Formats: sequence, C-alpha cells, structure tokens
Amino acid sequence: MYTEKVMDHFQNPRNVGEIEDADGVGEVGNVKCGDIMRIYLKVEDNVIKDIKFRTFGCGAAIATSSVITEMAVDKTIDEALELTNKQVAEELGGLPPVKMHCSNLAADALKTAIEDYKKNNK
Amino acid sequence: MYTEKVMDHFQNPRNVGEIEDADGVGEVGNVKCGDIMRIYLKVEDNVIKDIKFRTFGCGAAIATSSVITEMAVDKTIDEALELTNKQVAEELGGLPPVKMHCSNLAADALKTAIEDYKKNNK
Amino acid sequence: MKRVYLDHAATTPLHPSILDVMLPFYKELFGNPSSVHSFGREVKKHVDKARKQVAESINADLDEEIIFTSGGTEADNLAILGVAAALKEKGNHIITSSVEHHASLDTCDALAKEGYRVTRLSVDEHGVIDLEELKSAISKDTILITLMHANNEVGTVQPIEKVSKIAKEHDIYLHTDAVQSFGQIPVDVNQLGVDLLTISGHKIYGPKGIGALYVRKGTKLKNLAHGGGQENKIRPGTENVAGIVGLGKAAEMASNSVDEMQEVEKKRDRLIEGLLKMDDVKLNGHPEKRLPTNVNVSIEYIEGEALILSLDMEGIAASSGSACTSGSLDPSHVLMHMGLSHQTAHGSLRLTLGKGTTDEDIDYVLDRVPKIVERLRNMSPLYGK
Amino acid sequence: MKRVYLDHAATTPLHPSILDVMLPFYKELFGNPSSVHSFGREVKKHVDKARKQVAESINADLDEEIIFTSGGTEADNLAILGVAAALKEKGNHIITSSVEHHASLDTCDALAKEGYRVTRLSVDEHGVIDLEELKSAISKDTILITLMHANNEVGTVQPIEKVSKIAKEHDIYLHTDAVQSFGQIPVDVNQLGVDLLTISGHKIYGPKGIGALYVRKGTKLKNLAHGGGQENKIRPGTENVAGIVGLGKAAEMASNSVDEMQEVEKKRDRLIEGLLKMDDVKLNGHPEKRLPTNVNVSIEYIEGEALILSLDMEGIAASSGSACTSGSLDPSHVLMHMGLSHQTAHGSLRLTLGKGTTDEDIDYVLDRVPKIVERLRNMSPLYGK
Ligand SMILES: Cc1ncc(COP(=O)(O)O)c(C=O)c1O
Ligand SMILES: Cc1ncc(COP(=O)(O)O)c(C=O)c1O
Ligand code: FES
Ligand code: FES
Repeated sequence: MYTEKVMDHFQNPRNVGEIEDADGVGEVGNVKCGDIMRIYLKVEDNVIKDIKFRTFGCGAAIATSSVITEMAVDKTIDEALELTNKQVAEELGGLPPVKMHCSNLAADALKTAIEDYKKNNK
Repeated sequence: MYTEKVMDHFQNPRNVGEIEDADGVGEVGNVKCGDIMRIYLKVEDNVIKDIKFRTFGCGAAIATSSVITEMAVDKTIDEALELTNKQVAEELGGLPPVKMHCSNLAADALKTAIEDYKKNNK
Repeated sequence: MKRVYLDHAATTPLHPSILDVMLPFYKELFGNPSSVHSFGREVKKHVDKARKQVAESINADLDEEIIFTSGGTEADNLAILGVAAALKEKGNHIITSSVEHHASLDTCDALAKEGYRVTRLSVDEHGVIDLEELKSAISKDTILITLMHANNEVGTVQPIEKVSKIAKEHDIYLHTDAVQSFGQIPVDVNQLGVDLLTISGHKIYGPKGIGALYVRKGTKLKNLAHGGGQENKIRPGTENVAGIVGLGKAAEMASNSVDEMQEVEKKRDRLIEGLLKMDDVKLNGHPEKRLPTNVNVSIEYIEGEALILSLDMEGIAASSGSACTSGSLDPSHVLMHMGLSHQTAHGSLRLTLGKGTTDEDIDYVLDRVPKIVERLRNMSPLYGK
Repeated sequence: MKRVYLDHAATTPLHPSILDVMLPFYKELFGNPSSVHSFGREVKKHVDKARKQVAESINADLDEEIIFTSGGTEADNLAILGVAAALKEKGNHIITSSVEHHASLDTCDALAKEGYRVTRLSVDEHGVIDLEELKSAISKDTILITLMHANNEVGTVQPIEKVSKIAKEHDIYLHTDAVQSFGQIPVDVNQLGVDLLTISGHKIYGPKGIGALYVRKGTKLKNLAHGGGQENKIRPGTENVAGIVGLGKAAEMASNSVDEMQEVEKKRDRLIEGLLKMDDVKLNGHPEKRLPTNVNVSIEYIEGEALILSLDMEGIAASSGSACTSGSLDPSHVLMHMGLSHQTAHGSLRLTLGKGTTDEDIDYVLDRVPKIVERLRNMSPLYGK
C-alpha cells in the first residue's frame, strides 16, 4: 500500500521534536480524519535553518511531515512557501489515493508556521 | 436418489412387453411430465395370471411399472384394484418426493387395465 | 468400471495447476485482503493479480472493470437487477431471449413481477434469435438487452456483435452471459461490444462458487448487497481469496484454449456422426454456430432420465432436457422454444466434451448408447407401433 | 522475524484438517451436486452431510433449516432483505442496534432509503443495548429485530435470549449475526430463541467465501437472487462444494471449541492486564460479557494506523478502529456509539487471539507494544503538553 520511501520516513522520521525558542510555529488539524500536525521553525536571514515536527496521524501523515521537513530545510521562506502537496507526495514516490489528503496536512502546517514567523517579525 | 430396489427394477424390469391376446389393456398418461404407461392383463377366474407393461418415463416410472406387475400377478382383480400408490412406493423402499407422482401412473394404469377387462367381460 | 465424464457443461474438473495456485491461500496466505498489516497486504496483491488475469483474458481495458462474485448466477443477477435498479428512472423495459439460462430467465421474470416490461425474443429451430425482432422490440423505455453468448443446452452461439451494434445505436446497455462460451470460442468484451459480461469459474476448469461480472467503466450499476467496501462497493463481503486466485488462473488458461478446442471439436463431430447413425435421432441446435464441446440429440420414443440413468450404470455421465430430470412439468424451455414437441424434447441427450475427453471415450459411448437406446425403446409404448 | 497473528476477528487461518476434507472436492469429487449421474450424486451426499453438520453444530431441528451462502455478509443481507420483502404487507419497521457490523448496518440503511422505518438502538458505555429501549421501540409495524450476538470490534455479547422473549411476545422475527460468537461461546438456535442466524466460515478456521443462514422452519423469507433450484430455491447457483464441506467440518469443530476457548481467555486476560499497565490506556467493551478472544484498548495521544503499521513492522498483525484505516471521516461507529471521543476512538487497538496463540506470543506483544507506543507518543503533538 505504501511505497518503501513512505515506510522509511514513517519508521525513521527525520526532524521529530520541538524547537524551544522557535521563530514560528504552525499547527493544523485535518477535518477529514481528525489528525493534528505541528511544525516548528528556526529562521535566519529568511532561510529555514532548523525545522521540527510533531504529528498525530496515520503512516502517510507521519511520512509527509518527515519528508517536508527535509524538503524545507535550507530553503528561503519564499521558496518553502511554494512547496505543494503534489511535490510532497511525489518526493515519497506517491501515496495511495485515499491518503492524498494527508499530504495537505504537511504543506498546510509548514505554511502556517511560516505565516506565524512572518507575523512575529513584522 | 433412488433406492437399490428402484434401481434393480429399473435395470432389470420384470414383465416388460405386450400380451398379444390380452383380456384387458390400460394406458394412462401422466400430465405432470408427459410419460405414458400401458399395462396388459391376462385374467383367469378373476385372477391375474399374466401381466406385462410398456413405459415411457423416468427411472421411477419404469421401476414402479415393474414392481406393480409383480405385486398384481396372482391376485384377484378385486385385490389388485386395492393396490395403492403408497404401497407401490413402499414396496420399492420409498421414492424421492418429486417422484411420488410416478407411482400414481402405475396404479392408474393397472386400474385402467382392470376396468378394460371388466368392460370386455360384461 | 470405465467412467466417461461427458457433462462438462454442468461442471468441469478442476485443473491440477489451478489447485496448485489456490493451495497457498488455504495455508500460509490466509490473511484478509482488507487488513492493513502484512498478512492482509500480501494476499491483496494476489487478488489484484487475479483481477488483472481475468481482465486480460477477456480483453477488458481496466482491471477495475472486473467484479468478483460467488458464481455465474450471482453475476447474472447483479447485471440484470443492478442495471434495472440503476436505470429505473430512465425506463422499465428489458429485452432478453426465451432460451436464457435460469439465472437470467428467472431474474427477468422477477423483474416482470415487479412491473418491468420484459420482451423474450423467440428463436428459430436452431436456437438463434432474430435481429429484426430485436430491432422492433426496442422502445424508448428499453434500458437493457441481456442475451447469452452461447446456450448451455444446445451450444448455439448468438450473434452478440450484431446485437451490440443495434444496442449502441439506441444507447442501450448490453449484457451477455458468457459462462458457456468462455474458454471455447473467443470472448473479447471489446470485440463483442458488451457493457456487462458474466463468467463462472467451474465451467472453465476452475473452482465452483466463484465467478465474475465484467462492468465496462461508466456503466451504471446498483449494488444488490450491502456491507464492506469490497469489490468497489458493488459486491461486499470478505473475498473468497482462493476462489478468486483460482479464477484468475482459470481465466488465463481459458483464453489460451482456442487451439485445444479444435481438437475437441473433431471428437464432437465424430460423436455426433455416430449418434446420428441410429434411427429417429436428430441433432438439436445449430449445425455450425455451436460450441465445440456440445452434442445434443433427441432420441425418439424414449425418455431422458431413464437414458441418463442407464448411461450412468455404464459409467457415462450425461444430461438431458427431460421434464423428469427437472421435476417440473415441461421439458427444457430451450428445446420447446426451438419448436420440438414435448415428447421429442423429453428424449433429449446432452453430451458435453472436455479437454480431457479421449477418442476411446467417444468409442465407448458410441458402443453403449445404441444398446441402451434399443433396450429402452423395447420398453416404450411409443416404439414400433 | 517472529510473526504473531492477533487479528482472528478479521479472519482465521484454515485448520489443516478442514483443508483435508475439502481437497477431494478439488480433485476426483468434482461433480455438480445437481447432476443426476453418479458424479453428481456422490457429491450431493457430501453437501447433505455438511448441512447436517452445520445444523447439529447450532442445534437446529432440521437440516433443511440451513441455507448456504457466499459468506456472512450475504447471509445478513438475505436475512434482513429477505424478511423485509416477505413481510412487507405486514409492516415496515425494523429494529437493530447502532453497533452492528456493516453487513447489517448498511443493509438496514438501504431499507431505510427504500422507505422502511429503522430504529437503531443505542448502547451503553460497554456496548450493550437497553432492553427497555427495545421494548418501547416495538410497534405493531415491527417485522424484524436484527441484533448481533457478539460485536466484532469490542467483543461485547448482547442479551439475545432476553431479546428473544420480547420478540416472541410480540410475534416479531429475530435475526442474530453470530459470525463472531460462533466457536467462542455457545451458539444454540433454540436456546437463543432466534428465527434466523448468520455464520461465516472464515471466522471459525474454515474457508473464506462460504457462510450459512439458519432459517427456522416456517419463517417467511424471500429469495434475493433468481435461478436454479439450489438451497431450497432461496439461494440459487452451483454450490461452492469444497467451501460447503469445509464449513461443515469447521462448524462441527467450532461447536466443540468451548473448552479450548477457556485457555484462550486466560491468555486474553493476561494480555489485557499487561496493556493496561501503560499510562492512559483503557479497555473498550464489556469487562465480563465479552468474547474470550477479544482485546480492545484505547491508547491516548496516538493514532491507530500508525500503531498498526509499527506493530506490523515487528511482525504483529492487529487492527484498529481508527478513521485513518477506514478511509472514512469518522473512526469506528462502534466506539463512537459507546461514547468514546473522536480522538480516543482514533487510538484504538484491537488484538484478537486464536486457538493457536501462545504464551510466548503474548509475551512478545507485551514487550513490543509499550516501546512502540512510547515512540509514537513522542512524535505526537497531543502528548506531554
Ligand atoms: C449459461 C449459464 N449461465 C449461468 C450459469 C450459472 O453459473 P453458476 O453455476 O456459477 O452459478 C450457468 C451454469 O450453471 C450457465 O450454463
Ligand atoms: C459480525 C460480523 N458479521 C458479518 C461479517 C461478514 O462476514 P463475511 O466476511 O463472511 O462476509 C463479519 C466479518 O467480516 C463480522 O465480523
Ligand atoms: S415419469 Fe416423469 S418424473 Fe417419473
Ligand atoms: S492522517 Fe488520517 S488518513 Fe492520514
């Protein structure tokens, strides 16, 4: 059902945890199945220097959280804002159709965290 | 489906054939499935001395024809008239429910043959 | 005692290599394909593979066009009742033939009782429908034509491709019951031009209790049963995994059988020829447009069940359209609709050959049948008058 | 890797001695039981024997009260739709519970859409219905009460005998789905006092794709499918002979399993005890009136599918009522109706033991689950706040 890459990220998720003095934090909930994802950012010179996540959700939710942190790190916040669900799913080698909505969660959480950072630094 | 006795009478039917100068002949058709049975009698002193049959019908029809000839021979015509379907079926060790009507055929054919004899000898 | 099985239209023996592919699913691969864990996932893969095998064997465009059912009967019911329910706003008229298998015939009868209008096309002496009659039966209320590909009793093949052209012109769904034809003559859903097509495992050397309905993508079909999400929500219930895997293999083998069937056909012709040497015996069904395995003759003056039983005692398995075998009032509706008299239909004998039928089997049958027929005729009040 | 199968409520492995009795029907005994000849008759005998085995295993008075179906789902559909159709002149009200299996739940929903009135009884925190609520739901239109014997998710056993008394007083048919209870606790149609009862092969170490509906003599039931005269004309189609024979044997074994189940129950209790040692873990279902094989716990702060996948990677097969495993919006309707919050229901874990479950299996699970739970909790935004 899941690709090897999904299972790898599920089993060995990168960047799990919190950042104590985060510059931005975003939390989103998934109406579809009730999952929750939170992303923490550390930003320097508009570049994401550190990123961590916590997720309550299925294997796909955990894997997409993990992979989006890898994709976002070292990107400028503008670049990071352009990451799409589709890219996340593709990076994982695809997701089962019923699980496509889980990748929304990751992209949305990242976006929310970046917006939080922007608000804090207005 | 059929008892051994049915199969024996089907395979080795007794008294198959015709009696050229029969004293009575009865032919009946079975509305239920279109079979035909004909019984020939030779009667002496009101006793059935010889009896033969021809049947177009299923295994049960042939077996009941055969067994009823055995049951009727050497009986007086009054005794023979008392033979019932039930007795015929019992003599064969029973018949499957869907085949009970076949035993009617035999008893009816015998009855018709006896009536024919009576008419001829009025 | 020699035993010769010539009732392959009733059921076929399971091919040993089909049993081989089924066995793992009765042993270590016992998981439920709906389960998330590996016991389930590994089984799911094999169900998917079987679906692909079936799809390819009938040249379906998509695997998901295959719905597994518990057999041909259920597939016919699902096709006919499912379309009727899905299109009941569109119309209430269904066209079928008078020589369908009971799985379709009785289902159409049930719809007729519910208020649907059902036209049962007549057939000619060979069992073929009339395309002109079909055309004139079509009305704006017609939602479905259901017509068997080949007949189970007399083996007559219907002109499905031509029916399909007519159905398409009028935008009417076409279902065909290919239970008997599949594995004997080419069955290609696109060439036939059908929207729905029924197959059954146990007629193609596969297991009993499994079948499939092909449903062309986009065809409106209502599920009859309710429950889990299996089979695209069209047919719920835990999958008969071993059966499905067996059907997959059987379908693959069936679609590769056309050559083998030419050999069978030669034996069939020899059998027909031999039987017709007896007096007052006549071939039922079409002389050419018939299945390569089917022999059906009427033998005058005798009754079918008695014949079947007598053959059985010689080890020969056959069947008959006699009323006495069915327990119903009338002999085979198929033979009656082909214009046979009640009595002639009563004395019909169906011998259906299989891949394993040998020339010796044919010789044996041709030796025994005339003797049995003579014996029964000598018992018959109809003979020799 | 060690593999521990604890999903016996999803499906059970086929017992080797059941496969043994099935195999001849995939080999030499391949005849169609409807055939008149010996190939058919010898098979028919075994179908009859299996019917007797099933009848005796549930203490039915007559063999003919058993109708073979393609599984539990079909049997539930047949019972509910069949009674509804047969009694539609009498009334249009059906009573069921809110925690039924989808095979009943969705079937009742379908009837509701057709205009039947359906009452879905609520359950208490343990999943048990309320007899007073049942009584007050009954009206003169009520034609059927359908209530599962034991629940597939939480193992809660319903008071069917008491329901039967109420049903009898009002002359209402009672159907129970005994798919999960059969083979685990006594299932006796006369003691339970039911008119219809569903069983399924693959939950009792028998094959998938076969089940049976018990129909008490005299019960009015309309067939759903049309075709041949098989199964007393209630369920047409060539019989899945191997499946039927397998079900016969499985039913016989199931009715003799009560002792074995006491051993299973001990292991279950040890498993429950071990799991409850973790923080924020709670048992779902009834503390006593539960199946001897069922463990269902809610583990706070984590989600079920992630848990199942993690367990799977350790070789442990389990299931969950999480929304994420079902692809639907809500977690298990059973857990929700028992009053669990969305989140708590989301983190449910079902482990169902089988006859082959060992003490080592339990030890292994009790070693792994806490580690996995800790790992997932550390990933969870809900934990430790
Ligand atoms: C033409 C035809 N349709 C349907 C069926 C029913 O299939 P099944 O026996 O799998 O229910 C049969 C065989 O019995 C058949 O010959
Ligand atoms: C309580 C209950 N009823 C019905 C069913 C359906 O049975 P089957 O899987 O044989 O269709 C199941 C199992 O899936 C079940 O647990
Ligand atoms: S003679 Fe027709 S059923 Fe017996
Ligand atoms: S988080 Fe619920 S399905 Fe992925």
